[in-house]
Amino acid sequence: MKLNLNVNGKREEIEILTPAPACRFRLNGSSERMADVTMPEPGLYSILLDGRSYDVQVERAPQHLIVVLRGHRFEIEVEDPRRWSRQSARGSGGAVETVAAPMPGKVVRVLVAPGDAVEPGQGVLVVEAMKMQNEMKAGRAGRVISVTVREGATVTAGEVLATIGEFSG
Amino acid sequence: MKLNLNVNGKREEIEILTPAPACRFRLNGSSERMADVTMPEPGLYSILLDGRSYDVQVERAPQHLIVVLRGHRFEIEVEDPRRWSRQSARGSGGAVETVAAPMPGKVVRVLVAPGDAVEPGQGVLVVEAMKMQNEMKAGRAGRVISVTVREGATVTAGEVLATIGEFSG
Amino acid sequence: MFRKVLVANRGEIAVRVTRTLHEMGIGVVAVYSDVDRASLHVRMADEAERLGPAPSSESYLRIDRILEAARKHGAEAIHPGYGFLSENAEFAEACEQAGLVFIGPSPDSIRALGSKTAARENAVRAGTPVVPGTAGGVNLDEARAFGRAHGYPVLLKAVAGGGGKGMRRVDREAELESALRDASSEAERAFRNPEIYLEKWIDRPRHIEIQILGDRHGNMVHLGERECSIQRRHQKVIEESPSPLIAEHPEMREAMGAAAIAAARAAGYYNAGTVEFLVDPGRRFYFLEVNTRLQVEHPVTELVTGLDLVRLQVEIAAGARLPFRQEDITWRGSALECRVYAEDPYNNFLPYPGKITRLERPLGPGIRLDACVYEGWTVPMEYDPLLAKLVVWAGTRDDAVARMIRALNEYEVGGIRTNLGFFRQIFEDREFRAGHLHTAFIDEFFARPHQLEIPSDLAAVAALAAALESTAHTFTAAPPSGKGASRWVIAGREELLR
Amino acid sequence: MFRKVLVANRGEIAVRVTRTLHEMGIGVVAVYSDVDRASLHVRMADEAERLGPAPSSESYLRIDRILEAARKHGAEAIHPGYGFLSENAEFAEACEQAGLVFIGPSPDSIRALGSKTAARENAVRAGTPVVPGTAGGVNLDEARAFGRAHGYPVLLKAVAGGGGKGMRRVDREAELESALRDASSEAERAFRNPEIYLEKWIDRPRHIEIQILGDRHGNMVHLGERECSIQRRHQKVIEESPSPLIAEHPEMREAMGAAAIAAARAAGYYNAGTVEFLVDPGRRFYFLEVNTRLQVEHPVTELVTGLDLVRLQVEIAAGARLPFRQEDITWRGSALECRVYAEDPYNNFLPYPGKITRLERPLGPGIRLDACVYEGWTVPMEYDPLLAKLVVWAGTRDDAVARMIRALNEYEVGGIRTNLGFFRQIFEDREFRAGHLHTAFIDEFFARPHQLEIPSDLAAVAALAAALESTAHTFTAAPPSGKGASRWVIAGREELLR
Repeated sequence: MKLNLNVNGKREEIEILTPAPACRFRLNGSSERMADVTMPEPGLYSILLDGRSYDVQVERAPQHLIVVLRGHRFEIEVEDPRRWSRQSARGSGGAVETVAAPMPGKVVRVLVAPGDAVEPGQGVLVVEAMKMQNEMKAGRAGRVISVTVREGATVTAGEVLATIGEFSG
Repeated sequence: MKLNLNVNGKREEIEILTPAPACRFRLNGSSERMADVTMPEPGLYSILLDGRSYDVQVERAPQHLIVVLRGHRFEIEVEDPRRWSRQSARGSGGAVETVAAPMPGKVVRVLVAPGDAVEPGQGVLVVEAMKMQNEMKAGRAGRVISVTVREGATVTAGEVLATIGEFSG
Repeated sequence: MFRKVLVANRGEIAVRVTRTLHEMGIGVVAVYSDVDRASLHVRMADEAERLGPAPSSESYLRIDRILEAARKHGAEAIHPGYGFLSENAEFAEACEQAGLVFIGPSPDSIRALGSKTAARENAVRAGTPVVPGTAGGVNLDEARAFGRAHGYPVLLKAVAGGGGKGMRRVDREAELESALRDASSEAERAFRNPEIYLEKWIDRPRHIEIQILGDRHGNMVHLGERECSIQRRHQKVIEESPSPLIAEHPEMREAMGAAAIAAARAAGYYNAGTVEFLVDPGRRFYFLEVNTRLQVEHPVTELVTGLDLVRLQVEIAAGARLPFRQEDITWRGSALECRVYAEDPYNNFLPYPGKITRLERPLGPGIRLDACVYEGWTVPMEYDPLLAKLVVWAGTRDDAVARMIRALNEYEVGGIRTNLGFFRQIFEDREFRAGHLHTAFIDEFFARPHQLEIPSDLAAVAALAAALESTAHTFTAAPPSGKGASRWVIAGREELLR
Repeated sequence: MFRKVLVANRGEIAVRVTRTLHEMGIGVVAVYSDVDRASLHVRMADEAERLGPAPSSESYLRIDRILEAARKHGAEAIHPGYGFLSENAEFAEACEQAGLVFIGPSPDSIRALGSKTAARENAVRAGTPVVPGTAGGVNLDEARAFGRAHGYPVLLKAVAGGGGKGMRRVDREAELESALRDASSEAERAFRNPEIYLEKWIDRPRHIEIQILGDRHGNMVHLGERECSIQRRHQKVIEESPSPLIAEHPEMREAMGAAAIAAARAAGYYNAGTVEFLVDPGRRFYFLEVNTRLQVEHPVTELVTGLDLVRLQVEIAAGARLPFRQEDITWRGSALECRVYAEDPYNNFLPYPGKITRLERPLGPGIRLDACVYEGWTVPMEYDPLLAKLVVWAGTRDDAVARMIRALNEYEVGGIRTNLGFFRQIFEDREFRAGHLHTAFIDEFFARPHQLEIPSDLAAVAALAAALESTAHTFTAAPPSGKGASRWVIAGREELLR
């Protein structure tokens, strides 16, 4: 079975030839390799490859897998037909700047309203978590298109809070 | 809902009046009590009762629940219609002595055969686990009725290995 | 000795205090807010009482509710931990009026030292050198005046402050107004006191503090120093004892210890306390402030001195005399502490609360873990994101650093982001290993180029694990197609994980 | 220093050795049998090699396979841990012939001391008092003769022995034959040497041992004593340092330390070793045997001396000189160790292997946990049932005992039986707290009446938890009625665990 992976932004192709425990696989069409794989706990893989021992932790995030081994963290997207749509749906909003929450928390202050003109670096809103306040600033000059949250709202990391567009004169 | 429990061999009746988190219940028909119950992890209960805090671990064994709190271990059977048959099925074998494995392990030696006469304290078979050998001895004089395992067999704790009956002359 | 003590705190410090109380055979009453009902300090306590909703102002800062809980449960004394009400003189006073022993210094000492400006005056009287600064809280004009008189940068600090809350560095007058406003509102929220004062900025100072301990009979000793120069956002993240600087200049320990005891005595201090100093590149030390409570980083002192500071706090509060004199205190080896936070160090250390889906803890020789987390626990977003303190001891600083790296490699927290990986980088850093520490260390660390190239075999293994995991499970990811999915899962598992 | 070391062992000791090697920056090669593929020592290692099937004779005792693994992985040295091949002179010799450093004493020292009878002769030559016994391995007639000459009880011991394997107390001649047969076959299985010798039985002795450490340049020190009198089935379960007896009679430490060094020097000993003594009620000590390897209970010595014995072993094996002299060794505080076994203490301590369904570990001040278990791991039935060593340190023995009880109360292992609850009883025991220890302590403990009455509120809470759990889940218990069941589960949950 062949899978296309996106490993920390780099595209890789992996082909699994035989299942665990004696797992034969091929990476990016290179020569075949054999790994001894066992799963001591769900989400935890003990992998022996070329005599080396790797304890690998795999965690599922909404868009990708987080793989941690030997203190290194990999974000890996496994490309999956049923995801293509979502893939394309994502991506930059072109000329529109989105102001997203950098962390899970609570919106304590909204400093702008739709239609306001903003300067680069001007405060848009303030998110607080664990007594730590963080002011989201506009990255560009423009006009506020939308503010999608109100004060007191609880937001998750990456959630879009406001959008800023070009001056339409 | 009413349940009959067998707590370390003692019969108790418990009636649950309202569900967690604010759990009202009555024990053995005594006056109603209120417990604040939350389940931090599966099989783990944090219970506040009369202002006291109890961290309770519940584990499922084939025949009963093992409940551990504050270092005390309770074996609790919850009586359940669908179990009655099994209940009655168990129990002592009357005049017949059963020799059961005291621990999970491996049968390394069988010292008697069906039909053999045995003295009290005579070795019947030897079970080994973790390099530790344990000789099962006959508790009474009699004749070996059956030996249900052979050398090399892996046995679980409590498994019947042999039975000894009265001399039938 | 007390039969029952209420711990007026949460998180790792409530757990740590509970442990010593249990070892002393003292019953423990925990208090909790709604989001802490299933938190470890409640689960470990003998008794527990709800304070109120999540916000501190409605729970852990509610003096009335805490005293009511103590009365209801028959507690004889209250341990305040750190933060929350631990340095609140009104609380200490209210405890004593309610007939409860406050495990800490007297309300008067807290007043004399708790306010940074009052503490400065006290230190000056005691003959301890201080950093130039304003006499007290200032308005914008006074701030401007100070800046013009002493030049920039200046440092804004909360009069009632601690832990970097309400602290701001200001590099030019233009930034003064907004910085003052933000610092003031942050101070208001954190300490319910908006007052801000100014200090001259000392460049690349070391933060070195002295642990003091006094009984109610006039005896006082110091337990040596802790160096806490590794800070982010004015908050300590790595602490150690001994200080690498003082290890090279042992005479400084006596000098700073004597200065610390003098400043504390001048305020009639007793119980455990910490006198903080800044040390400039010329090794001159300046009084900074006094923390009139147990310090987050107290374990490094416990590991090198072999003492249990919480036990001593409780015994002192119960009226005992110090069981030793200064000459009985000895220091062995080297201890390091990492403050493990739920935060993303590669995104400005922003907090990252959430549910802990997986937990692997470091164990073995020389490791101490003071934590409040367990698998399945959700880190509340309402409080400080400190998850655990990872502390190691070894015979030498080099061995302690090696041990800390080993421990960090064994430590995994899944489901949220933490600063564990960042700590690994710091301990590998040549400057850190050389003991060249100062409070701007982390900023300069990030300024240096760090290309961590990942061994290609790791990438290959990661890809393999991801492929196996996704093939075994992805089909469950799609919520709707439930039934069919589960069959796929089993198929996938059987195929790839026989 | 070595770049790569193979650890020829499994379980907690392989994990413990791996930790220090990692701290030293040395690559670790693990070896494993089929049932240990997912064991922690393999998961933690940098490299790993399969030895063979589960039985030790086909895996951890296979000298050829281990040397092959070392060659294949380019290891420069081998750490044998304890047990298995650690006291096998042929193995040490084979390592050196293969150009690998054996981290331990020379093959000649192992021969001179590994055999208990040779060790006795050596001790006699060194002027160390010994317990009366046979000159070497005996047959039944010789055994009978010794019994008649010295009277009963007598003690049977494996010539190649250790850890109580092949050891039997015999109270009368009638039992001699079967005891000799069982002991001999047990010794054969454990050490591949069936030889058994006899010793006079000393009543209610203390077991006190001296840790020694020597380099290859003729320097040797002792690191004080460990008392290991609390034993079941001739196997230590609780160890401590200092010994409560020697704490009262400090002069004994010097005397026993000198005797230990004399016996070891007489055998040209180097690296770490332990000289075991019996101490009779009159405080006379008798040489028992020498363990020519790291001891299970070495952590208590590490905690009071502040040394890392594994690091020192490796450095000595690499040719280093001892970094200290006898007068540099200091002892601080008190350390206790519990050997946590998968066994049922209330059923003759019979082993109880199985799958670990749940694990709560003790943490916080003064706790050290050397373990090889994790949640989801299945304890194999083929090996020693040691799961973990729980070690605590505190300033005094009383505080250490209180800390150990606290730690035991935090420790839960679900899915199997362990001796944790039994340890709680021992540490609560007045005799133990008074330090009245001897090797028959546990037998006499069980002889004393213990009615632990359970507080009624605990029973009520247990009943409530059981009711909630069963109502939430019982319906899943019945395997066949799958579909319908799950609906019931949800119903039950919703009803009782909203």
